[in-house]
Amino acid sequence: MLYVELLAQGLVQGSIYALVAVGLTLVYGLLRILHVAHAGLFTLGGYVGVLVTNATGSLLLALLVAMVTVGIVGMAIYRLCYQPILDKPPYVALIASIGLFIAMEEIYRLVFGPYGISFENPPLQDVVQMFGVTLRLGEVATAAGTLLLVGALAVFSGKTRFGTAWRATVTDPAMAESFGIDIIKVRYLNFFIGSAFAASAGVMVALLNNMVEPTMGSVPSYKALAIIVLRGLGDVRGTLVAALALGVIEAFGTIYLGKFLDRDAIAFAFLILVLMVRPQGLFGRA
Amino acid sequence: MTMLQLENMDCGYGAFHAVHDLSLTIEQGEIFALLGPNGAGKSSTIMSIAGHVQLMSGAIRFDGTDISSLSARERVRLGIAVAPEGRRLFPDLTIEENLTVGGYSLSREREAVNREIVFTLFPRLTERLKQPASTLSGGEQQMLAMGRAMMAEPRLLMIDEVSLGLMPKMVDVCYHAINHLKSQGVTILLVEQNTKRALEVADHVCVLESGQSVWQGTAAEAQNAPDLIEAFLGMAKEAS
Amino acid sequence: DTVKIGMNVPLTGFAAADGKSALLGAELAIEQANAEGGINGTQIELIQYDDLASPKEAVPIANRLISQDEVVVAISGSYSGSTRAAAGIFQSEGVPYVSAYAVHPDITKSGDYVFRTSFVGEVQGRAGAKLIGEMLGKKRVVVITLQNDFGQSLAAGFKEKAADYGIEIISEYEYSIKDRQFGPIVTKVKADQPDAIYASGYFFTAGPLVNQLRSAGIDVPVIGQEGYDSDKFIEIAGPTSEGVLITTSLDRDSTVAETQEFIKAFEKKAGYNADMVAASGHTAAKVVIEAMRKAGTTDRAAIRDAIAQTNLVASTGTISFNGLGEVKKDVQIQIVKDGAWHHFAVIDDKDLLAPPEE
Amino acid sequence: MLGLGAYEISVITAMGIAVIFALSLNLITGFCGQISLGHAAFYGIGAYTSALLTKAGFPIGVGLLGAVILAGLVGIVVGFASLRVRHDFLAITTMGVGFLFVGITRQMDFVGGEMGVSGIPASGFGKPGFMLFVMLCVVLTILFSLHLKRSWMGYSFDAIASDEDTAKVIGLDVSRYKLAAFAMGTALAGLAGALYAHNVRFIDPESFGFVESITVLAMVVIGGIGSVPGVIFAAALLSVLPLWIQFFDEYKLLLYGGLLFAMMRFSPGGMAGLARRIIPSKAKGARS
Amino acid sequence: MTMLLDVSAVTVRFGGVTAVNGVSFSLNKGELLGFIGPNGAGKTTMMRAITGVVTPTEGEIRLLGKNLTTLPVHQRVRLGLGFSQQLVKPFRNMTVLENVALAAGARHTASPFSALFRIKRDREKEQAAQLLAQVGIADAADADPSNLPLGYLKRLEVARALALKPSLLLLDEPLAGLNHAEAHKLADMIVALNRAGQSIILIEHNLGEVMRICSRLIVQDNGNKIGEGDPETVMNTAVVRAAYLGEGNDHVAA
Ligand SMILES: Nc1ncnc2c1ncn2[C@@H]1O[C@H](COP(=O)(O)OP(=O)(O)OP(=O)(O)O)[C@@H](O)[C@H]1O
Ligand SMILES: Nc1ncnc2c1ncn2[C@@H]1O[C@H](COP(=O)(O)OP(=O)(O)OP(=O)(O)O)[C@@H](O)[C@H]1O
Ligand SMILES: [Mg+2]
Ligand SMILES: [Mg+2]
Repeated sequence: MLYVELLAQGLVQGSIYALVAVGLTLVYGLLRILHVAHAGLFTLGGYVGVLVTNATGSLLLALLVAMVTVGIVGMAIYRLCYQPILDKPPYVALIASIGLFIAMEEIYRLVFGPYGISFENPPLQDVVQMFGVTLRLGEVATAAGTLLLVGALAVFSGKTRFGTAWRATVTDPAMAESFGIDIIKVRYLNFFIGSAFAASAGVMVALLNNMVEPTMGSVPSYKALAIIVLRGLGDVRGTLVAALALGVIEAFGTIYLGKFLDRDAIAFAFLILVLMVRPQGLFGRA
Repeated sequence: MTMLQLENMDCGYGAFHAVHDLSLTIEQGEIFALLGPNGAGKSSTIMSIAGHVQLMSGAIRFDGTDISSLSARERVRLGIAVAPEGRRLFPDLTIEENLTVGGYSLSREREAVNREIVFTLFPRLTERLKQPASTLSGGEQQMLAMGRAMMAEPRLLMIDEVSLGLMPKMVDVCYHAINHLKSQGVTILLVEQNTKRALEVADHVCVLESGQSVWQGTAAEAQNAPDLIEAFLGMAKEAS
Repeated sequence: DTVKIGMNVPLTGFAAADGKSALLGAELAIEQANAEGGINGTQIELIQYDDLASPKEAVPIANRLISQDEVVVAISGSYSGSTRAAAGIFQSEGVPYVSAYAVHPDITKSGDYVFRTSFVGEVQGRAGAKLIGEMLGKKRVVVITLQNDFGQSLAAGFKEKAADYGIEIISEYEYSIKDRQFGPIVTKVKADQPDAIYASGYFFTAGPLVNQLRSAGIDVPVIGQEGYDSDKFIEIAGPTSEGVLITTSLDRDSTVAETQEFIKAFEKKAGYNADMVAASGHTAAKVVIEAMRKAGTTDRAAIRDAIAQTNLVASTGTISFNGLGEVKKDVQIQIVKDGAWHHFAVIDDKDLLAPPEE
Repeated sequence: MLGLGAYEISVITAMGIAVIFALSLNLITGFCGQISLGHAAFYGIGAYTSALLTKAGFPIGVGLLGAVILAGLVGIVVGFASLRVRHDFLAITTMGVGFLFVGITRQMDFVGGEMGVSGIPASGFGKPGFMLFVMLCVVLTILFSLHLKRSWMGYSFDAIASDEDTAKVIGLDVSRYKLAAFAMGTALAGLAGALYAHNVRFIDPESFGFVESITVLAMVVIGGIGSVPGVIFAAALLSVLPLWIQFFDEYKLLLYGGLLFAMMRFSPGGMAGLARRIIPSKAKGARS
Repeated sequence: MTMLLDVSAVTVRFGGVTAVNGVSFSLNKGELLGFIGPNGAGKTTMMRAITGVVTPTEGEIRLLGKNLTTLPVHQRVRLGLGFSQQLVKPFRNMTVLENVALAAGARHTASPFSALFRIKRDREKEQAAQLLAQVGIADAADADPSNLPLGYLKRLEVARALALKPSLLLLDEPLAGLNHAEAHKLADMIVALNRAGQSIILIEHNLGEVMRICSRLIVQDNGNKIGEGDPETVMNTAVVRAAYLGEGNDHVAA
């Protein structure tokens, strides 16, 4: 029973990682940018979610507003920050992204205060019993929402012509354009979807913690980087599986290995182990 | 009827001019060959027409309208497609997916029709539908590059280095495909190192050297101008 | 002409929230003192630098305060790492240095010029053991420890005295300061079925932790420490914060005029309710001001001696120091009742609370 | 001494240490093209080694030597990882190494655990003396970097940084070169870490975390990856920037982040690239 | 005559595709061997098996009697293999001259340790300049390879391979992308090299040049060796003509 509950907890945590990592995968896949500032968008999603819920009382509306506004901010970041340096080596964008992330955190601190903000009436706090496991409604919603969003995206990217166009844009944007693919649109849409996903994760974390802080993006920022590498050059589904796996490993790890390694170290020990055995990642081609 | 007209075109990279003051006219439905030694600017000319190399001055007219301000994507919608130098396939995509991208600007129905045409011309491709393009042999890649360009149903098809890396039989296959396209009314601009072969199929020829046009005329005239061939194309008499 | 007090405090980065409170607390003490005529007629000036709570930054800052700004004394409104690094420099240059709320045990070991106005972790840990084992009478306890110097020293103190109060520690878990999701730990604690939970943390970790423990149906007492001590904790944990007990230094229901005045004045200055860090910043500043007044000179050695002799009523209680420079004061126990911190009890057991002498 | 106050001395010392640290990463990332997001781990290994050795009574020379050796040895082990994974995968793997270092030191009581190590002996040269010693190390590190860049090793690194597979085709034992880069770079980071330990005299795991790894990478990239003068300048500047912009108060970190971003956005070649644009005549002859 | 290279029963499979199927051949010192075959016949794959980029599923490869089959690429190069690849890959952070000079300095770079203590590279630069002149791209010595046309890069590859002073030089389609005159010139250069004692395997589709310069041919089709011998005889066998020139069963749609 304990194991089942731990598994459930791991899956909930893994869902959050998945939502953040999927967006990062999209950006990394398309532009080979380690988009650390993605975590800043996650935080922004949390802030918008809490503020709108507090103002209107509707969590669903807040989620929608957060996804749309953050999606737009994501597109703006692409346009203003990354587009001009796309042809530069990857570490240029990496450092730019880190600088951006630091600046974003500081802006949140200056605008929303250093203590963070909480829901006035935290929604979805009820407890439900499912298959003998006790979960908060918020946790159930998180897991279900993730499956829905990521599942939809997996179908969209795997089964559609747009998905193929997206992958063509990945390796040779100029040629893709030469066959009628609107690469500008692909990139904007890419950032919109990725950022909106991060925002939804931010709202869900806000819900689970009843708190949004300026620095809450730091953990997802590097965990998500680990996940997109774990998954190798697979697809959206691969990211989901890797994220859930990491969530579960952390859940068991904190209980049974917590004395030797902290949570981050457990996650990265797992990552290194996998990469040493399979340098191309869990699902990558040799 | 004139399909493509370059007027005093200059194009290049950054401050470097790869092509100077090039003017030429390509008629609807003909095969036009662009010849010249390495570094003459043939590829640059093609990529400039496709919208990838920066135009510095002059104009590119397609069907009489200046397209120099259009993006590469808009040009393919007008019916200009390219099988570029180095093939530039999408390496992680399979043969099938590369063709899908080729027909991206068309409806699914047209895409399916074109796919059949490509498969008839290059049956070899059907054997390896799920193989990533990066693992194809050189010749297979060339077929795919041509097939991909044909998927776009171009009115003007530009092919850079048609026979590069192809065995004689494959060269025949490719030229057969080119003739087939011509019979369908497609205009073709090709770059070729195999001068003899090019002169056999082409209607008009332009010889470039160091970024400048040094000779233009019909293929027949070119074949009868041994000086020209000696001087710029280096086609020795005994070479086959 | 003014008398200068130096301060290193994190104003940006992850520790900025605490840094801000500590700075406002210290500023308040100085404003109050200046209104009363400063130090024997001379106004006091506070010179503060942002140390990002990083030891690396603290070293040049300490040197700058001493050699360029020529401060007479200094206080730390920062965390352990930077305070520990700066303490060595203040000690070697002979400048009195008072730490407001950093918990690392080695800080005062830097030497005789370094003092601390807050409890070392061990002392609070021991008080927690007494609270659970004796005052609440709970015996089967789960310990949840924050992985940093604060959590580690609290746990050490708690374990040291646990047996004395008949407490059995049935299991122990650790978490990192970045964690907000405690699902796995909560699940395991539920299976452990303890009588009480001793959990170290700060309001931003403890808020989610308590909320998640309660949501999972665990309703045994949760005992925390001064890290919880902020209205923010109640805001985050919401109604589930009711009944949580902490050991701390600020008694909001105190009848002592000094404490009540501070609480009111701070709220007026800062625009939010006082917390433990704010009170600690205020206390540390007040200690050095009083000592300067008493010493009546800017001679640093004399001021050091005066600090060592401190016997002062401050917002966090009656302050005096032992030979090592550790504070001697009572431990306040606060409880969340009706959405606010309130008095629950005081522990004044001198032996139990005796800070380390070396 | 030298007319410098204690503050200036501590600033110069900190700058010097940062320069050594940044140049050490420049060997790996700048010269050999192997990106690392966990370089602070080796800085930490050096710091802990020297701190513990000197606390145990060994002279500082032994401490520094031990730091260099141990950091270099662990560096070789991590270098083996670089033989398995490449590019961004390597970046994330090294990032993982950084987290493992912090996670493990936190839980190891004999190196102080969460409490870190305090009371680390000072150098014994006095503050000005220590500053001069650090400067000596800086000069030696710079000379070594410059020499390396001109040597056949640096030449080979250029090839490996450009295209590993082709480097093999011209007969380079890419694995050994990469290991050499890791060994040298991490050993130097160990030296920098040891100097840090004796300067700050208190170390804890957090001081060698992800943020520190990012900071040093930022120094290298902002300086202009592979450019020795650029990296020196960037390291000196960025290491003291937070102190110099104190008057920006609350906005300090915002400004810092903004600067990192703006530098990359508007001068992707870093300071070296910027300098090259301003003084174009210097463009050639950067190599050879 | 000494046997330089001995390939015995080499098979290479990629998943379901058998790119090379039990091919054996050998090469004597001083030979210029043409390796031809239709597109997709497995020529490049065979060459990769020799150079060590792919590992044969079965079979053995020996150079001067030494078994290469399990050695990494760089060791094979040190043992005397030099090759120019079908897809050109210059070092883009160096000039053309530096690309070649680095290869010419192979003795300095054998071990990282000794490489650290050597600086002078004048001699290597001189050699590189000579080689560039030899392949006819001396004018591009100081150019950035990224800005060069394919024809130049092809020759850069050859020059870089020659700089290693290999005992066996493998060339994968060096003439592709060159016009007749240039191809002719480069082919002449290959012959000159061979006359000077260089052993060479040449993969090439330019049959005219191959027939002109090679002393012996091997024909591969669909992974199998289908012909071997002097050019005239080989090209006249029916099976070769069918596979290579498309005579007989022409399956091209009319
Ligand atoms: N990306 C580039 N950047 C800068 N210069 C370039 C670039 N590509 C080509 N050039 C230069 O432009 C000129 C013309 O090159 P182009 O590739 O058009 O010649 P080409 O006739 O196609 O030659 P080839 O037969 O070798 O393919 C050459 O001098 C070449 O160096
Ligand atoms: N990694 C791989 N995975 C699957 N198939 C492969 C792989 N590499 C090569 N092949 C296949 O093996 C066959 C032989 O390829 P190879 O490149 O050796 O041919 P080639 O003789 O050099 O042809 P060309 O003259 O066209 O260059 C081809 O059909 C190719 O598609
Ligand atoms: Mg070309
Ligand atoms: Mg081939």
